[in-house]
Amino acid sequence: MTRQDLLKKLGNKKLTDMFERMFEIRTFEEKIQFLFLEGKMPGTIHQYIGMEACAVGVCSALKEGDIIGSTHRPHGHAIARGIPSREIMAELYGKTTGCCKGKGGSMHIGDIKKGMLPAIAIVGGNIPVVMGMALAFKLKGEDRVAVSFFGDGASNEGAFHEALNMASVYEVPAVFVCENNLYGASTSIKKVLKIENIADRASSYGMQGMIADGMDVLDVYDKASKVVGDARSGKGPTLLELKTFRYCGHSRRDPSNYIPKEEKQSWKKKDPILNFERVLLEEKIIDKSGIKELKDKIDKKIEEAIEFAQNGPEPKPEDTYSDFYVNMEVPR
Amino acid sequence: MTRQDLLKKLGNKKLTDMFERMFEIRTFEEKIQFLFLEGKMPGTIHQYIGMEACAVGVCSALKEGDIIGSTHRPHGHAIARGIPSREIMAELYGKTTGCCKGKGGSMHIGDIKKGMLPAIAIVGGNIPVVMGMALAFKLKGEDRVAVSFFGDGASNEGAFHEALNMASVYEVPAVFVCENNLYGASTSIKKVLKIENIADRASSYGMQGMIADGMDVLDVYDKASKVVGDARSGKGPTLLELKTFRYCGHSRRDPSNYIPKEEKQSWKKKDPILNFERVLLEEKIIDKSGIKELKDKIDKKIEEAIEFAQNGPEPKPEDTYSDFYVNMEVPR
Amino acid sequence: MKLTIAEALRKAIREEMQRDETVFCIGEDIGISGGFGGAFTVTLGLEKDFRDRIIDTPISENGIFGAACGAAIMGMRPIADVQYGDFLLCAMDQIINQIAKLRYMSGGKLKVPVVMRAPVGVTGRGAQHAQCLEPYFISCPGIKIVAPSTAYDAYGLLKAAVRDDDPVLIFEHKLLYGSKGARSETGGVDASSEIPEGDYTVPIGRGVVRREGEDITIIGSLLMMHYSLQAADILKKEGISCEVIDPRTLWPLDMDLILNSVKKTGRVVIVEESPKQGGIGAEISAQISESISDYLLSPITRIAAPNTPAPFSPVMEKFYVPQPERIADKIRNLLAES
Amino acid sequence: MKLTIAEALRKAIREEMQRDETVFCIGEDIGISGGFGGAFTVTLGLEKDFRDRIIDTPISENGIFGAACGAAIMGMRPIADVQYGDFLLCAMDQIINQIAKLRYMSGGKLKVPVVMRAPVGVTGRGAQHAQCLEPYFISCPGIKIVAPSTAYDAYGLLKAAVRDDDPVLIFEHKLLYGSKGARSETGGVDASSEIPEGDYTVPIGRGVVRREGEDITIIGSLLMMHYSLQAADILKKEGISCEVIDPRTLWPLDMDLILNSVKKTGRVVIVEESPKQGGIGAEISAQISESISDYLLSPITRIAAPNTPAPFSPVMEKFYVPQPERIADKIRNLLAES
Ligand SMILES: Cc1ncc(C[n+]2csc(CCOP(=O)(O)OP(=O)(O)O)c2C)c(N)n1
Ligand SMILES: Cc1ncc(C[n+]2csc(CCOP(=O)(O)OP(=O)(O)O)c2C)c(N)n1
Ligand SMILES: [Mg+2]
Ligand SMILES: [Mg+2]
Repeated sequence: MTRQDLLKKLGNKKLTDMFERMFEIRTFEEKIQFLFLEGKMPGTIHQYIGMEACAVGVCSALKEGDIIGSTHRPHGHAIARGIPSREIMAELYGKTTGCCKGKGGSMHIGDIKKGMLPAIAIVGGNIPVVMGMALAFKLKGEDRVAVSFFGDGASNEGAFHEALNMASVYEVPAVFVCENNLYGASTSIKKVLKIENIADRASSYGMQGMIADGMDVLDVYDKASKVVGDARSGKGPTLLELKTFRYCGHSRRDPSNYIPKEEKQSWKKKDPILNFERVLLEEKIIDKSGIKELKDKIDKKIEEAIEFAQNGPEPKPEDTYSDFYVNMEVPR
Repeated sequence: MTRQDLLKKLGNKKLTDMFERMFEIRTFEEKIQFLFLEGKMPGTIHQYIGMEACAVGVCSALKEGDIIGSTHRPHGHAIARGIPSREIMAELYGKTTGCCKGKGGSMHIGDIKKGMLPAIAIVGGNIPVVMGMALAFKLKGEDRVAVSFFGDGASNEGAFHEALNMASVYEVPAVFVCENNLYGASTSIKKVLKIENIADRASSYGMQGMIADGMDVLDVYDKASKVVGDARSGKGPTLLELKTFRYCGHSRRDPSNYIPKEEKQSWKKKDPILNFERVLLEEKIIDKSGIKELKDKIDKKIEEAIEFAQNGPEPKPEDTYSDFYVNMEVPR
Repeated sequence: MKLTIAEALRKAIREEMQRDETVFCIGEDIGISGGFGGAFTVTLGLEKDFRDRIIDTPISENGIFGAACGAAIMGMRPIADVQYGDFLLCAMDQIINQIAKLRYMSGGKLKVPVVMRAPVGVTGRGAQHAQCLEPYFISCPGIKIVAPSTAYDAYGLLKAAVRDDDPVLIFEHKLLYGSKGARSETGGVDASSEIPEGDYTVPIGRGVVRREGEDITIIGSLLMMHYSLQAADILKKEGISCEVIDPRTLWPLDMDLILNSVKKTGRVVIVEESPKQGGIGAEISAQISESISDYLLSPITRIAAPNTPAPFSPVMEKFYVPQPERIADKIRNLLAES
Repeated sequence: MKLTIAEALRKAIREEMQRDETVFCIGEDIGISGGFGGAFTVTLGLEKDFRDRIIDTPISENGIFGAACGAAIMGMRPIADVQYGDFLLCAMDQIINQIAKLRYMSGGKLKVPVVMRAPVGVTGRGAQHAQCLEPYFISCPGIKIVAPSTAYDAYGLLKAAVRDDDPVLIFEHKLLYGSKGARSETGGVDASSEIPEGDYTVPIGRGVVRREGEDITIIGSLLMMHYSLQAADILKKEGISCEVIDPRTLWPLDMDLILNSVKKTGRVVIVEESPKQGGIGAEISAQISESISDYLLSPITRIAAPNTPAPFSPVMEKFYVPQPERIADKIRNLLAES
């Protein structure tokens, strides 16, 4: 689809919503980075800064009943899928008001009722599960699509291989979204992969492969719409690779010294939010004051989320024993 | 290489040796099938009848220090690699004279000193191990090649994926031989694989892929020589697919009713032993009486192997405690 | 109707699939026409009635259990199986990191009603097709584990498992299936039962006293339950009265039943087919110690396989697996010593 | 020279690699310049001296342990690691079906001298980065398991493991590493030691008495060893004298040391960070029962985590992991009761 057609198809409301979501992710991540470094936040965090176009582009192509699976780096996916920031924030603080009641934490953000499996922090681990969700949709004849997000690194796990092959064999309504940010933790994909495009691995499974520019939310949306549509209409699953980059470290206080400065700089020039803002302004979909308003709104929203999280109730120690077996006490 | 060049390169001695090995495998398998069905043999067996050209073609391309890894279906590989039939037979009978002293059994045939890792009966399980062996050769700068045999079914295991990718990344001297006999147990590959050629999966790893006619020992030898040579000379690993077929059931008393009769018949027309015999006769590499002599020799050899196995000493019950930790007793 | 375990499981699966459209089977070689019905004939022929719900898979155990996990979360009731329990080790990530934990991680917002089936037992195939995997899984919170030793229990536990909202792992024993034809096993023990008309379940979490006795309690599951009964027979002739308990559910254990029996007899041996180290016997022993050590007249005793892999040769294998005579011997000694 | 565990391991690895050309490290992110040196800095900088023998891998745990297995059989001495112990579950097939069994299956014709390293501990990351995997592996014949709680032992056990001809699994504790900078851990406990000049090993299979005492024996590894000492400190003020044992090797257990201590004190508690079900405490308890139940003045007692996955929230996590106060409480009660 041409850029103009795409903009028309999406319409002003949806386009500004997408921008808002991307900005919300960025703001959320920047705030918690600060809180984390200040020592106010327990646990560890993996952040999504720089990759916002991926989650928002894909999730904007989904419908209500669809479901996504995510990874150790789930904040962006969760916000894009519509889990309220404050519930995510409260989860990071381990509060009962968190989306997993404090049982999950940063790496397990999700809410099945809102279309997101609790994130699975085992690299590659969500891929077979999402394939199984899509299998359920197919068996039940439901009009739903399942989407698995995972990284370049995950594509070297056996779980990736087994799940994609099965998905293809059963022709389930799934999309496998590989966010290729060029690094798995500190390891450049060049060290661990001898091919250029992970999407090419689709051919091993007789599956459709596709590549989108993960820094361009419109391109991501365009390709995702196509392949989600294919899944929905029974044309089978796709491996969709998004070429992207994370600006932040891999986790916690990682300064990512293993990434050359020039590489970082060159990617920052393609910043997905700045670029999308420029498009929106150029196309007069929103004006400067509209942008400012929107950003202020998000800033306030995240501040409120922090307050909500910090003031939220702590679980009781004995809550450790709840939310376990459905119909049985924890054996002591 | 043309057929004529190939025959010349191999020479009469090696060609008859190859035929002899193939015939030894066939005879061995037919005899134990009988013994097994008579109830004289413990355990379970997976047989290699019909696939003889694969093991012999590949192993004829190896040198002394090279090593092979095998599967639940290892008898053919073991004979082709040069483990004496009688030691294999004795192992099937669980005798101390077996190649694993009765500790292994049919599914774990091997002898590291003779260039064969004890077979690994976990489908796909030997592939990472063989990759590691090749890694050792590379680290040590040894002039050795490691070869993994596995089936079409194994190519759907995560272990296949992880091992082939690592092998390619490290450019280890390995060859991954996929014996595609069209079925994994009772399951046709058409049900579990949406691509025609498993060799095409090599492209996912930036690896060389190659296909040979697994019913034609000369073609197998030709391709295997090429890719073993590549491995040896530092050109990296290859995924070599052999198109083949097993005449027998998957295991034990399996009548393989899941395979259409016509399919069986059409493959039997390509019998690797009959065809190779015809070539040898046509090319006057051996005459009819030579063939007869050789077959009689093998018949006798296998009869002797059976005798050797049946009369061999049983382990003592307490031998259960030996061959375990290198430097420690079994804790009781 | 007298059925073997393989037949009882098949009947139970068939009925559950009829009763509930969300039940489906997923595994290797389970529904191929002209094939095996899984490694031990349990699903044989079911594909004729439920073509879409008997799902043959590639050889991809981690994929299979992941598929079951995801489908269960989305409202299906999968029955996933491996051909031999040993292959569960290929799927540990999905089983232990995902299936067992996802409900808890979600704060109770989802459930994962997966049924997992795995044949165990040391049966003439060498070290990689011989493991009794129970010890690995009783260390895993979040999974319920059952182990039927009779066809009656197999039917009832399978149904209970399918209807349970938590993940349930069923260990079945190769020598107890009573599989027939090309898939029959040498050394098999008759575990068939009269299966009553109509539907029933065997409750998860409840053991059963297989034989009442006074002098000592023997605890054993699966094949070891049968061998324990045989040992009890031997000892009966010598005037020793054994109570035999079949835990049936391995986790959570029915400790009330066990403790009451041991309180009564004052002595207990736990029989295991797996190596002694870190087995279920250890857990049962520790729980007995904690609760009723005052009642004990002799040390809690475990009879198990040696702490090695399973050897292939029949001679060594017979030594490896606790035999009825060995169980009887040990009990004789225990009673003589104290 | 006073070193943290991370530093002591690094020094030991460096020296072993210098001593023996067949030693190499294989794992994720272990030798990237500008990177982490593995998840907890253990291999930091080693790639500068041993470029070919610090092998960074794809994220492929089953592949990593398979590679280590094959290389070991061919005469190398691999040190393979996972970033968190939880990921061992992705490699169970290679570890349990292959590494642990291949020598036995071969009839003793080969050896598999693999060293495996895995960080454990419940440390603020939620259920999938929190498991203490020890319980899964003590059920596996063929592997030796060590668990250093001090830098002194870490150095000595690592060296012993590299030189051992059998597979050795080393569990290390995230809160004991003393990792620095970006990889430091909140809640860490000082486990650093004075490391003497020159080479030494700590023998595999030998535990150590960390503190002598009369009234009760406390057994604990890794972090639980430190918490046990803290509990002993608390109780000392109340006139209760605790003997604290650090098994150091989890399999095979140094039962002589344990039994002698329990014979002396007559009482024992075993402290575990993993859920109680099927843990090492069960095995130790069962062995004590079998051997010296006559000496016991009170029931063998396990203090462990609840039988659930690890919760994320710090409040629940603190409740989940046995704290020194909880250990002391339990001991107080035990002594009061009997
Ligand atoms: C099975 C497993 N192995 C290793 C890890 C540790 N780990 C966490 S994130 C990560 C890198 C993942 O890289 P990639 O898949 O590219 O995702 P990204 O972090 O780049 O988003 C690693 C190695 C893990 N969580 N799970
Ligand atoms: C991990 C694992 N899963 C399943 C099995 C059971 N099994 C043994 S052989 C086999 C089929 C293997 O097919 P393929 O790889 O094509 O080899 P073939 O038997 O055709 O030689 C299966 C499913 C196994 N041994 N290991
Ligand atoms: Mg990445
Ligand atoms: Mg095959």
